[in-house]
Order: sequence, then structure tokens, then C-alpha cells
Amino acid sequence: MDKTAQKVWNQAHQQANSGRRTVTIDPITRLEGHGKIEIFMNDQGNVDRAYLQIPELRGFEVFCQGRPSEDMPQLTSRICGVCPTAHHMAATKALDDLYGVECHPVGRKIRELVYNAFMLEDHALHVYILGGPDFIVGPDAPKELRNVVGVIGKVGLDVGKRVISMRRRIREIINYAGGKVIHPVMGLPGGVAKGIAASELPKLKEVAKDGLDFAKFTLQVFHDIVLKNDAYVKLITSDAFTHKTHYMGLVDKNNKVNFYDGDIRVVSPDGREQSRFPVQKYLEHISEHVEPWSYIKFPFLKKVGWNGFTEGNSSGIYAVAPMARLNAADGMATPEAQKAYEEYFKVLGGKPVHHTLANHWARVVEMLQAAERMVELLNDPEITGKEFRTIPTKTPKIGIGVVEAPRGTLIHQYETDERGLLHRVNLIVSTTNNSARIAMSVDKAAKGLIKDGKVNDGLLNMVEMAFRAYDPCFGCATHTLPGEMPLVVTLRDLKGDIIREIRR
Amino acid sequence: MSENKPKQENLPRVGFYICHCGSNIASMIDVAEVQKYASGLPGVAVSRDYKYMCSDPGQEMIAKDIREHKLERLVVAACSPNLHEETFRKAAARGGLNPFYFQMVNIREHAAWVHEDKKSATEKAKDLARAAIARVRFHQALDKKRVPVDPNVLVVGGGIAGIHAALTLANAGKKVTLIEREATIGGHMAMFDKTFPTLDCAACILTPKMSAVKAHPNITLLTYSEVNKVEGYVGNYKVTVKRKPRYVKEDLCVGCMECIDACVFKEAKFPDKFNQGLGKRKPVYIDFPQATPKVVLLDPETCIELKTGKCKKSCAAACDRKAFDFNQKEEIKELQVGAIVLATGFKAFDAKRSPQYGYGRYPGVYTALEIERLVNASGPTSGEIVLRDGKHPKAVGIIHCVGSRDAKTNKWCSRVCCMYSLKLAHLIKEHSGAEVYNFYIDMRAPGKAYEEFYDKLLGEGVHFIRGRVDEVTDWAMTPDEEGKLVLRVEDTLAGFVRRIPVDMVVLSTGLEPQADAQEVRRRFNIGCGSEGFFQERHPKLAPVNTFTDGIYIAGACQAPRDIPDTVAQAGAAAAEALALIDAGFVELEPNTSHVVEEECCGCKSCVPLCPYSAITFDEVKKKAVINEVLCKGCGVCAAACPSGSIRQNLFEDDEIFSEIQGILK
Amino acid sequence: MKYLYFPGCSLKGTGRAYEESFLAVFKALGLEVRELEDWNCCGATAYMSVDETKSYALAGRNLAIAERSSDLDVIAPCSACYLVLNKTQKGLKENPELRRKVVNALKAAGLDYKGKVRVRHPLDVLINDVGVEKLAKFITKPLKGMKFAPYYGCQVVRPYSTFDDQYNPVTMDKLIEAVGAECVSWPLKTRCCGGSLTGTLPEVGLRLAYILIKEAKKRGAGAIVTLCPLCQFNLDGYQDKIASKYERVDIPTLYFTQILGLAMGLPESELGIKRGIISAEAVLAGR
Amino acid sequence: MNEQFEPKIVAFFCNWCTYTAADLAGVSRLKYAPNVRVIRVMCSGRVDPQFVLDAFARGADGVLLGGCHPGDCHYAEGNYKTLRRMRMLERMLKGMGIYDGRFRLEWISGAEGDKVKTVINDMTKKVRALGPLDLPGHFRDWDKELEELEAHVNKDSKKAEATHAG
Amino acid sequence: MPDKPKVAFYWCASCGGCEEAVVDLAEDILKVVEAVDIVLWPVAMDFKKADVEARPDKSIVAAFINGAIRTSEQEEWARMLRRKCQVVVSFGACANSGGIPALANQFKTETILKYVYEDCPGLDNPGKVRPLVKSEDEGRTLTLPEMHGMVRALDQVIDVDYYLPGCPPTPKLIMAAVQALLSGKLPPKGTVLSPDIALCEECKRKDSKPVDLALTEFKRPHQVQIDPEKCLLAQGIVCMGPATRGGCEALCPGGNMACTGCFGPTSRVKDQGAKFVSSVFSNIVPKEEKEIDAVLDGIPDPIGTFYRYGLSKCLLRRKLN
Repeated sequence: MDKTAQKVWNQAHQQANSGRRTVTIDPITRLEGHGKIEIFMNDQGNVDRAYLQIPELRGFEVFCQGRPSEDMPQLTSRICGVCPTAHHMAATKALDDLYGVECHPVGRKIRELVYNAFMLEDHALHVYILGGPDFIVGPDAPKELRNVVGVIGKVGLDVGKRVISMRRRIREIINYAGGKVIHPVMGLPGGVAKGIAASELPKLKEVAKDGLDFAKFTLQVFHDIVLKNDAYVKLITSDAFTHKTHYMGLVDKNNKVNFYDGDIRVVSPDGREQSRFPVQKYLEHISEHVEPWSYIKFPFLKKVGWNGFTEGNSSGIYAVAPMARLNAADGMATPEAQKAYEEYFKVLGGKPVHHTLANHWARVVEMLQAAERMVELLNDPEITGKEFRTIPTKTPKIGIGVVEAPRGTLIHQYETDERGLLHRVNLIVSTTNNSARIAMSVDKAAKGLIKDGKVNDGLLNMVEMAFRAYDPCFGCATHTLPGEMPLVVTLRDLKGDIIREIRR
Repeated sequence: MSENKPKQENLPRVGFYICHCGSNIASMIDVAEVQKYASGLPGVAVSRDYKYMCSDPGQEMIAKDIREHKLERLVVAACSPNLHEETFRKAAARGGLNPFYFQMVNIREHAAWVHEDKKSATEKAKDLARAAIARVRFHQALDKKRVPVDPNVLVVGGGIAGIHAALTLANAGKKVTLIEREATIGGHMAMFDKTFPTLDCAACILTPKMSAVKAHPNITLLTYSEVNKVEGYVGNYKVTVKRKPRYVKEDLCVGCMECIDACVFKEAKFPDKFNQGLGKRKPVYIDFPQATPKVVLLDPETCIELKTGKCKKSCAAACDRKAFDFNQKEEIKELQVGAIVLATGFKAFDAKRSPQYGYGRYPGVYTALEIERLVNASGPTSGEIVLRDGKHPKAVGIIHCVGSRDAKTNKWCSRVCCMYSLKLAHLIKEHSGAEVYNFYIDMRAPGKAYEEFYDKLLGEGVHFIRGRVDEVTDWAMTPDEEGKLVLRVEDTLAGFVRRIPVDMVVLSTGLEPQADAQEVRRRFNIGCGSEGFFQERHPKLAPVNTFTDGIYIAGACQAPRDIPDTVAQAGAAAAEALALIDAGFVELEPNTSHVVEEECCGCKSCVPLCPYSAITFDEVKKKAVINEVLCKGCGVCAAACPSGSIRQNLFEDDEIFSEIQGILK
Repeated sequence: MKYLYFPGCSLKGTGRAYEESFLAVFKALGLEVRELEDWNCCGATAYMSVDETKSYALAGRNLAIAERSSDLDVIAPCSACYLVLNKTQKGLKENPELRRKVVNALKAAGLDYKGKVRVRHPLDVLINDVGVEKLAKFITKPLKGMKFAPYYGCQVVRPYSTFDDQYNPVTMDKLIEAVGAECVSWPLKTRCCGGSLTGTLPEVGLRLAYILIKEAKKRGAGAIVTLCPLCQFNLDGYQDKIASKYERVDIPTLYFTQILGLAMGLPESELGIKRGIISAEAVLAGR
Repeated sequence: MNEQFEPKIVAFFCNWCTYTAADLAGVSRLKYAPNVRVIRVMCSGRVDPQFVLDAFARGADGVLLGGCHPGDCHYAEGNYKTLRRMRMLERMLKGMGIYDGRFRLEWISGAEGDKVKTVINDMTKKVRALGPLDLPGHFRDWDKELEELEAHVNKDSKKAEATHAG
Repeated sequence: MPDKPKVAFYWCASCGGCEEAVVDLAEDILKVVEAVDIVLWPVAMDFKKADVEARPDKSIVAAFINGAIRTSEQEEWARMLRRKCQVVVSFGACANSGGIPALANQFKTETILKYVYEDCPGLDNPGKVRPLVKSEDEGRTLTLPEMHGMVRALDQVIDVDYYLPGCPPTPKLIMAAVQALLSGKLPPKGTVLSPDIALCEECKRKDSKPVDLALTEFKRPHQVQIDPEKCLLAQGIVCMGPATRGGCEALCPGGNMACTGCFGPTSRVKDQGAKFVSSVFSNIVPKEEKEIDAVLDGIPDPIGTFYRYGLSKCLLRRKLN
């Protein structure tokens, strides 16, 4: 490490060490790449304030500088191995913009095919393996069962196998068209590296069809297991998991949900269109706030402003991800999905939905659209076109690319010299967009669940559920861990002394 | 992920020996300290120092230790491996150790001789020793490959050197091909009249040798020919030769020269190269009466038939043997030889490059070679000394060191000028009775009967003025200078500036490398010194060898030298070639590269890198293969194999990495 | 082609004829010549012997200004300027100590010198940049029947001879032939004209000048053609003294630019022909 | 350190030109700086860029590579291959913060003993002025942050060799 | 199931792709679950550090650790697992050689912090606030952990027994490794569990590679239409294949893009980048420095190109500053 930084750290160390409890010795407080929750109690034994801390930073924005922009789709996909396709695609679109080249129509279809396939399998992963268990197995089920094994136990091995093989087959599509399923290589400005062979088409179509059935089946499972259970519905709509914030998502020209492309639309907590703008203008609408106690930055709506971690129309805090996408759009782009969409809002009491846990349902709705789009695209004869790339000719300068990742709006911005070498990079990733709302969820959950010094042992699960609903990917956010987030909760008195510590 | 460090316990037993080389090394390097230091290094079982490691007792000590101490590796710190690597390999072999379990450390040329601080020189010696000891552990047992030697020899250049070398080899029963670029052999010597100091006539001693060449059953003579390409390696060279067309069938022409009389040009009107342009020749010509082969040739520049195709070809008509062939084309010949002797000679310095002497401006100024032809009985004036304007000179000035010992042109002494200037002085005086002045810097007469010859000249009344001539002008300051060439010179013995008016000025031009020496040496893959003469392998110990085995150099192509030395060197070169051939085979350094088949991915990266096409791609196995006989062991492919699947014997990655580590740790 | 022009003191004074003819000829040949702005003494004359560093610094300043103003070659018609500028050029390249001094001096004046400038002589430019062939196209009034002795003087070819040989230079010979005149071949092309001595040892200087003039006449030269204002002045200016000490030798000394101008049909008035002390009328009458 | 820093320079000399030139320098008793350690290779083309990096990594302050002049390679073209690789290697070294002539490629023919002297003296002077590169030292400093942890999780005995591996 | 061999999966500074790769065993994962007793797998299972710490040393058969070591905490986990496990498998490019995160070794930590919190577009941070190891918020003290100055490969921190290459390793190789472990047929320590031969061997384009590339320029993939059959190097596109260990079955060339070297070098090569340079640039055409440089300019980011996944294992380890 270079001298100045070293000095800063060391000083900070000594200070920290001077306390009764020192940062350096306790390995836990050194834990990194883990969400860290600090809860401060007041004298009445009620929660004074709870903090969610994201303690790492990998600095992709910096170490990509000086590198050729065309490497970005592959470099940035390494931000997250759970949603590499999202970064790959955002980067590729940023390159289109950077080189001022229109993506070849065939190339675009192939990209969309891969992207929807990805949305489908990634959502499936979450529903069945990461977040889903809370509902499918049940929030109060024993820990060792709240995992994929548990899910299989609950829905039966054959269904489990179906889930697994379905995911595999969809991912094989990505593997075929994208070159690699984990960290694809297809993306080039103006198109894709590889076309789709007509000979492959039948196989692909079959997978897409099964994918659609699978999506419908999943919606059914959700109905049977979740919606038929009043307790769950109550839980979803309970105040502890509710925040009235703005919502953001990409929409097509008819304001329908679109994962791959479109304008950014924001609706206010009371459901009115707060703004609708082309992605190139994102900096006019989004700013990032910094807190000294977390590496993660807190984006907010510039025009509304940063008013601390507060709710309502007057707070610039907004949310992304499935629930937000559905709120931000006027409907889904495909029929089956549209039906599910309408039911979703009917049951949850109209737009916008503010219940964090509704994300699980919204996710299933989106699975339908993704599957339907795949079928559409594969039925388009053009998809096997021999030409699929337009070679860029313009001189690069600045490029912005945005997609809807499973976990929400994902923004890549590159600035380069005339040779296309990067000198400025900005990435606002999905989970970062949610960071402020997640932080509030933690605070709220803690306040709601800790009363008069009595700490409910269910606390952790609840808090976790609040998290998982977002399917937060701090792998993306800080470029550390993906998927489920190990967690440490520390309760302190105002002096900062530990009252109690709960880990998971 | 592999650390190139063998486990301490199973280190091979190393014997380390450091040489004092008398005081050569010991005076600048604390030999005892290095010896002591080395003894403490891992794996070193024996560490000794000795006055002269290369001496018999020194070598015997090594052999003995190997046996008694069961040494498995040998390191000797002494002089350059280029000198004694072979010596100690043999010593190792005598001890029963594979000779390639040996590594040499160069602490003389690379340390003792080039440093002035004993402490740091000793430290350097330690580092180098440590590196060698670290390296030698990885050495492998190797054998030298034997390849047969083709007994035929190529001699390039038909001057006295080439002639003598060719005859020597031919007399030893070897088939020799002698190549000469001019139409006749004989070279510069054929142009001379007499030779110093004996003053016997050059032709008289040279022409017998020339005809001997022509007549010799073992010699194939290719005149008017040049070497285009040389491939292969020691003992097995493939040489491509270009034969320029003479437009006369060599086997038919008997040299009656009737065609020359018959030529449509009644008068000879074209400058005659052999006579330095002092005489004239016809388009059909022969350089000089004793030319060998005695075959006429046509000059395409001036021959009407060759230029326009509209000549009545009286020459051809005059030839009853029908030797003329106006459609003759350039011919390409391929030769297989085991050894090559280069005797390509020198080029006389171009006097125009010293304009102060007015060569080319004042007709009265001549070069030494021109005078050689003038005084030559068979020359353009049949030996009579007449100026270009037909007058006879009354005074002649001979300027030494033109293009020699001169910062502006050539720094070196051309070694023969003093003596040939004396010779010319004598001849001019003899032929014309003119006053002769020699202007010299120093008189250099080192050689059998040379100084005596100088004495003789002094006796003959030739004037000697010590001083470098400043300029030659036709500027008369006094009436007696009118119409003369005036040499302005500081007489460093008299101590004042003199103006010497003369009618004829002779410039004793120095010897330079041939104009195309650089191309030629590249063609033969040998080196040139900075001045451009061919580089010998060792200035003292290998004066006729080059860095390329099987290629030898003789005569003035290596440095200016006179006829006796040239002939001696030609003999030496021939003997070296004979030694090579009669051995019947050569042992190739085993430092060749090989592809490890199961590691090779067949990416072909290495194939185009080999200048000797030793690497080929096996289309069946899809792997690269190296022909170890063609491989000359440069190691480029080993360095370039992207998956590290090519190894070079004696220069394995592990060996070099451990050497680096040894130096720095 | 474009060039910078460094006049130096002579061409503005005793060498007016040189400047006039030089500029006229170059203009007529379509060669663009821009006078270096704010130039100063080249640093030759007494400086070199009195205070070398100062002289280098003076020359250095001119070079620095030239480098700053453009990347053009600098033409220095006066042999002294040509010599000292080239000498400085070389010194700065090869002697770091000197370079440090001079660069510091320049810094004080807010200047810097990287060593990019190329100092050229107009003769060099005419023969090597333009070329005899091209010149020939401009010759409208060849100087038939005239005989000139080319005189190069000591400084242009010594010691940093860049474009010709120092024993037997031929560049001006080519030019003389190009203008249709006959070129006297003589060995005194670069022998001292006495110029530097006429001030200090008049009799020696005079003798040297006399030797040259006499030899030129002897070889039938109608005029001496030179490329150096100092030589021209020295050979042209002292012929009456020579007459009184030795013999009468009336021979005009012209600049190569003048004869070229004449051959190109430029009016004498633009070539400063009349500025010579020994009139060239008679010689040139033959045209 | 108050005594003047003496750089260690590792040199790779080709057997036919530069190594011979160094021998010649010796035979001619030319005197030059004792800072260079020569490794003999048959051709500069044998020098794998890995060797150069390894030399730096093991503590060389400079690396000198000597081959035959272009066109003069004993193996016809080896030195061109060297030149091409090393041009790129120089860029990589720059990318890793090693430049200012710490790595140097020189063509020295077998006849240029004096050039061996001038090159070695010049390079020694320049590298001395640059000061130590000392990568091994840097490696140790960088790994301090590892030892820091070891201070309180003081169990892992293997650490030392582990951190120095690779 | 006490007698089943115990296995641990752990992640350090990784993107999670390696976890996904394990998930991509798909049906096979059930076999694995059958055969072994997974005692740690944060991405999918609920076991805690404490649980592992509680186990006796060497009680776990094998740990598969992915991700580079960039923080003290990851280092600590690595050491702990080393103690608890008999065999440690370095899993994936990041663990083996630093991976993409190691590209940060070309920059100072300070540079990164400054850009992200001060210079990044769209920031609203007038006070130039930066995350601190220790900070105060309304009187509450909050702490953040320390970031290491450089990104390390796993074996630069602990002793490693085997390596699974790739970004990420392919399910095929993972399965093979697991089976090798279970069968007890273990190769020598330090082995990389993938064929020790370069990628060209298994590349479908191999035969289309000419004997002499004779490259006169390098092209960047976005500048040209890429021929799906022809050797990429032959098309002037930098392909790390010849200097990269095989085993992935040439996935990227299969996707019509060049190999970027994620499998690292073969066992004979210490420094992948240097070796690649040595091979490919020996084969370019020009001989004059100027022309050579012109060709090299076609590769504007040598370090990022030749050490895309291996900067931690570059012999120089990180950029000096």
C-alpha cells in the first residue's frame, strides 16, 4: 500500500485500538465482504439507530482506466459471477453508445435472447435457492432446512431436479450464444461475436417453450405455497417491510417493463411519474451520497435531493429491482406476464406496491415475461441471420449503457480517448441503487423488533428476510460477495460498548 | 508455481576449483577467499585453488578428486570458456565424469583483467562462482553428436593466397574448387612488376603457380564467378555459385587471341581495367598474356553485338573453334564442401579521398598500382615511364601513408606501403633515371632483408624526406616551380617547410577491406573487425580460424599483409582445413534444442523462428519436431515456446534461472 | 522552400552588395527568405579570442531565437557567422559543461535551446537544395566567355566542413559553370586572404592578398568570385596599397550571388554590382 | 546508508559477439565498473523475458542484454527476435513501474571491447543515480500487512514460506 | 452422516462466479451432496465460521477456496481453513493468480479511494467524505475494516496443495477434481488439475494456424469481422491460447473471441505474460525499431492484456509506486 494511505489506516487503527474494544483484535469486526449491522440502543433499551455497513471496495472504476474499452464487457462481468451477463450487456451497450454505432438488428435479437434467458434462470436461482426458501420452506423452519435441500424436501425431489435441469438447459443457451455462461464473451460494439446456427434452433425453441412452462409452474408454486397462506401475505404487507420511496426502472416506448433497453422512468411514492429520461441523461437525475461508515455509496434523485434516510415524496431515496420495475412501468410487455402483473397489483392493493417482500412475487411475474420474450425471439426467422455485427467507424468519446439486471437498474458509463482507451469510468450497480432503502429496512426492522431491551431471537431472520427480498448483491455493490449475505449484528449502548452480538 | 531449487539433502556433490593464472587472476582477486567461500556453499564437496588449473597437474588434480571424492559436478573459475572450456571438460572426462557436468566461471577476462578494486573484484568472483555452483546442479549428462565431414574444399579468391591454399589442399589429395570473381586468377600480385625486397619478378614466381592451378586434377577453377549463398554447417556446407557469362566457351577457347585482332574495332579504345585504365583494350579481350584461364571474354558494355545485336561478329568468324556464344547466360552451380577458405584480398585505397594530393585533378599524380603497371614490362608502356602527357619525368615524389595512419581516412598502418614505395623508388630510378623523393612519416621495414633493402635505396641516392605532405599543387611561387607539381611538406628532420617541385607524384595508397567485405562475411556468417577486415577467432591463437567452424581466412582479407605472410597464412588455413577433413567427422556442441512431444500443443510458434529450418511441424502428430543435426543451438525457440515445451541442452530454463538466483542471492 | 536569414553585421554594412544580390537571387528563384527577428552579433570577431563563453552565448541566443521562431534552416551568408554558429552548434552538442553554461545564460533571457537548428550557407542551399539543373532553367543571360576564379576563403570549409571538401571545394565551381562562365582551376581556393591580418600585421595581410590576386590573374581570371564579405572586402579594398607595394593588379571581386543574378538577367542595380571598389564594368562588358 | 550505493546489474551476453567483446575488453585490459555479472547465452535470442523479470524480482537493480548488431547475428536473425520481444518487454516493465534505463539492450560486436567498457560504465553510473530497485525488499514491505495479522492470529507456522512462495 | 468425507467451500475476493460454477454442476451436485459432507458453503448453506473453528485441525478432508486475498479477513479465513483441512485446493483464477481483481495491483489504494469518493462522475460529496476505519455519526462510533495494499493469490498467503484453473473452472474439471479427491488418487502436490498442455491443442481452429504468422499489425476485436474458423492470431487478434493451459476446451474461441488466458500458464512457465510476449513478438515481421513499435502500438494495454488474470503471479507482483 502506498505511504499516505498506509498512514491514514495506521492512525485510524490506533484510535480504534484505544477504545475498550479494539477493531484489530476482534476478528469479526475485521470481517469483510460481509454486511455488518451496528445497532445502537438508547437508555430505554430501545433502538436508537441501526446501521448497515458495507465494508469493502474493489475499485473496478479505477483499475479499468487505461485499458481498451472493448475489454469492458469481459472485465466488468467479473464484478459479479451471479449476474455477469447483466454487466456484460450493460458494458456492451455502453460500447455501442461510445462508438456511436447502432447495434445490428440480428445482433440485438441475439443479445436480447441471451439476456432474457439470463433473467429467467437468475430469477429462478433466487426463487428456489437463495431467497425462496424463506417462503417455500417457511420463515420459521429450522436453519439447516432453509436451503436448496430444504426446498427439494418441500416440493419433492423431481421438482427439485426439474428446477436444476431447467436452469442448466437455459444456461446452456447462454453458453452457446454467449460463448461462456459465467462471464460471457459475446459483446462487441455494434453487435455480437457469434451468430446462431439454424441447426441449433429447434433445440433452443424447445428449451424456451419448457422455460415458459416452468415460469408458469413457478407462478403456480408461488400461489399454492405463498398466496394461499394468509400468514405469508400478512407478513408481506406488514409495516416492518414497508417503505414509501421512489421507484425506478427501464420502460419501453409504451412504458412497459423492458430488461434490455429503454428509457429510465421514475415514479414517486404516490405513484405519479416523477421523471422519464433517456439513459444518457442519468447524471442529471442521479447523484451519489457518501457516508464515512460504509464503502457503499447512496444514490438519490438529484432533483428531489438527499434528505437523509427518510421516506416519502420529499426524500430522494429510490428503489430498484422487480417490485420497483413493476411500479415504474405501466404494464408488462408480454400477455402472460401482463395477466400476472394485474393480479399482483390487485392482491397487493394497487400501485405502487411498497412492501419489500413483494419482490419475490414480482420476480415470478418477470420470469414469465423473460420466458415469453425468449419464445418470441426464437420464432423470429431473423435470429439466425448470417450478419450480426456492424463495425464501428466513429471516434469514441463517451458512452453510457443501462440494463435492468435482476437486482435492478445497472448503469455503466465510459469516457475514452480517441483510441478508445478508458480514462473515466462510472458504475452504478443495481444493489447500490437500493442501498439507502436497504439501510432503512434494517433500521426499521431493528426498531420494530427490539423493544425495551428485549431482543427477539427471530430478529435475525426477519432482518435477513428484509435483505433477501432485495436479493441484494454486494458482490455487485462492492464487488465482493454475491448471493446470500452472511451477517453480523452487534448491539451497542451509546458509549459503543457491546451489549450483545448475533452472527449468522 | 515450481521453485527451481532442488532439496538440500539430495544435492549433487560439486567440486570447485579456482585458478590463480599465475598472478593474472590472483593479483586482482583474493583467490583464497573465494575458495574458502565456495567451500561453504551447499553441495560443494571439494574446493581448491591452484596456480595454473589448465596445467597438467591442475587437470590431474581435478580428475583425481572426481574419483576420490565421488564428485558429481565440476566448476572451474579461471579464464574465458572460449579458451579452456574444452580443456576442463576433458579433465572431467578423464576423471570419469560426463564432460557436461561442468561449468566454467570467467573471472579473468570478465573480472581480474578489467577491474581495479580488489575487494569488489573478489565479491564479483564470489557471485559468479555461486551462480555456477547453483547452475551446475541442473546439468545433464550429454554426448556430442558426430557428423561426417565432406572432404571437398572451397577456396574463395584467386589471388596468391587462394592459389597457394588451393594448391596445398589439392596436393594433399583433396578436391578443391577455387572461385575467382575476375576473369583470371592472380589477383593484385599479377599486376606487380617486381616484389620486394628480393626484386624478383612477380610474374616469374606467380605464373607457374597459376598454371599449376589450371593443370591440377584436384582443382576445379571457376573464374568470373561469385558465391551467392552458403547453407549448412561445419563439414557440410552447401554453396551456391553464380557464373557470369564470358560469351566465350571456356572449354573451346585456346587463347590464340585471333578474335581480338579480328574485332571490328581496329583500335583498342576502351580503358583497360587490369592496367588501371592506363592502357586500352577492345570489347573482346584478355586481361594479360598469362591470364589463367587463358580464355578471352566479351565486355557487354562495349561489344556492339551484345549491345545492339548488329555487329558482323568478325571475332566469332575468326574463331575456328567456334568458341563464341553470344547467348551465353549466367549460370548457377551448387557445391557440397566440408570446409571453406576465404582469401578475398584487399582493395587499394581510393586516392580521390585525399583531395589535397590532387589525384584526378593533376594528370601528373599517380597511384602506386598505376606505377606498378607503368614499370611493368608487360604493362601499357612496356615498362617505360612516361607521364600522361607523354613527357618523361625528371623528378618524382612518392608520398607514403596515403589512406593509412590518417585520422581522416584509415587509422591503420597498411604494412606494405613503405616497402613497395622503396621498391617503386628503385624501379623508377632504374627505368627513368629521375630524381626520386620519398615522403614518409616513419620508415617501417620489419621483415627478413627489409631494412637492408632500405639501406640499399639510401645508397642509390633516393631522397628521403621525413614529413607528411600537406598538399600537392600546380601553384608556382618561383620560376623554377613553373609547370611543376609542388609538394608542400614540413621536413621534420630539417625542421622547416619545404616546397619540392616534381613532374610526377606517386601516392602510396594503403590497403582497405574489399568494398563488399560486409556482404561477403554475412554470406559466410563470420565477423568483421570495426575497420572492416575479417575477424579471426583469436588474434594470436587462432589467426586463420573464424567464429564459424569450418570457415578459414587467409591473406589481406584478414588484415594488410605482404606476399610472404599471405602465403604463410594461406598454408596455415589449408592445414586447418586438412585437419578438419582428415578427422573425418566433427563433434557438434550438444547445446541443441528439442521439443518435448507430450508437452507441445502444436501452436507452431517455434517453426518460423529457426533460421536453419531445423524445426518442422509433424502434420500427423500435430507437434513441432527439431532436427538436432540442423539445430545450431541458438535457443531462440526455447525462449519463445509459449508453453515452455522446448528445452535447450546446457541452457535449460532451470539452469539459467538458478544462475540468476545464484548471482543475486 | 523557406529559410530564415541571419544577416550578421557585415551584410548590413560592408557586405551590402552581398545582401542585395543574395535576397534578389533567392527571390527570383522563388525561395522564401525571412530575416531572423531580433538577431544579435553572431559572436565572431574579437569575442572568440577574448571571451569564448560570451561568444558561444551570443551565438546561442541567435540559435535559440531561430529555434523558437520556426523549424526552418537558418542561412548565414557571412563565413564568420556561418563558422561561429556551426561551432556553437557543435560545442553545445558535444560539450555538456558548455551546454549547461549557455543554457543557463539563455534561461536568464527566458530562452531555451534544444539544438534543432540547422545553419546553412546560401551556396550550399543553391547547389544542394535547388540544384544545378533547376538553376540552369533560370539562366537567361549566360556569362559566356568570362573566366572566374572561385575563392572560398578559410572559414566556410574549415574546420566543420559540412557541404564541401576543405582542400578542394567545388561547390562554387559548379555554380560558375552553371552560369555559363569558365572556372579557373587553381589550388588557392581556400588559402588565407589576409583579411584577419590586415588590421594587425598589414604587410603580411597585404602579401597574402597579393599572392591570391596575382595567381588568379595569372590563370586568366577576369574576376575573383567569393562567398565571404570579409574576403571580398579584403581582396577588393586594398588593391591600391598592393599596387604601391608590389604591382598594379586590377581585378574585381564579385559575390557568387552577383554573377548568378547577372546570369539570371537581374538588373545590376538590384545586385549591387556598382558597390565594388574595383569596377567590374570592363569584365562584364563582354556580355 | 552513507557509503555510495553500488548497483547490481545482471547481464545476458550472446556468446559470439558481446561475450567475445567482453573477453576482448579483458585481453585489452580495459578497466570498467565491477557492478555487472555476465550470464552467457549462445544468442541474445535465448533470453526469455522471464529471465529479465526474474533478475529484477531477485534483486537486480539493472538488467543489460547484449547481442550482435542487427544483420550480424551468428544465427542470422536471432537478435531481431530479441529486439522485437524486448521492445514489448520494455513497455511492460514501464507498466509495472520499472524504467529509466534499468533495462537496456545493446548491440556490441565481437570487435567492440571498448563499447563493452563504455556501456557498462555508463549503465552503472545511470543506475547508481537511480538508486536501489530492491524488489525483494519491496516484497517484504508489501507482505508486512500479512505479518501484522499473524501477530494476533499467531498460530500459522507455515506462513513464512507460504508468503514467500511464488 | 459422520463417516462421509468433510468438504468446505469458501470464497475470498471473488465475484461468485466460482460458486456459480459449482452450482452449474447441476444434477451432479446432488451426487456430490451424496458423497460428501459439506461443512461450509456460505453461498448456499448456513454454517458459520464458529462452526468450522470448533472442528479439530485437519478434520476436514478438503477445502476449495476461491477468490483472491485482498483483505485481512480473507487471509484469516484462508489460514484457518489451512489448519482445519488436509488438502487445500486453490479454486479458480483469482485464487490461483489474483484474477481480474489483481489488476488493481497496477494502482495505489489511495488512487482508488480518491477517484471513487472524490472524482467519480455524479458524486454529491462536497465535503470529500471518505469511508474511515473509524468514524463518528451523531456520537456513535462506527468502524470499517482495513483494505490490503495489494491483491494476492491464495498460495502467496497459505500453502496450497492443488489448483483448479479458470475463470471460472469448468464443471467438468471441478467434478474430476472432486472425484480424484474422493478416490484418493491424488497427483503430486502443487499439481494444477487440468491438462498440462497449451490451449491450441484442443482449439478447433488449430489447423488453420499458418506456420509463419508473419504479423504486420495487431487488430482489436471491435475493429474487424472475426472469421469463426480461422486461428485468431492469424487474424491479427491477440489470443493468449498458445501461452495458456488448456482444459476449458477452448470456450472463448468457440464463442468467436480470443482466449484471454484465464487458465494461467503451463507448469513449465513462471510468468505467463512474459512468455507470451517472447513467443508472439518474435514472430512479427518488422526489423526496425520504429516499425516494431508501430506494430506494438496495436496492443495499447500490455499488462491488462498479458496479465488479465495473473498480475499477482507476475514475477514483479505489482506496480512499483
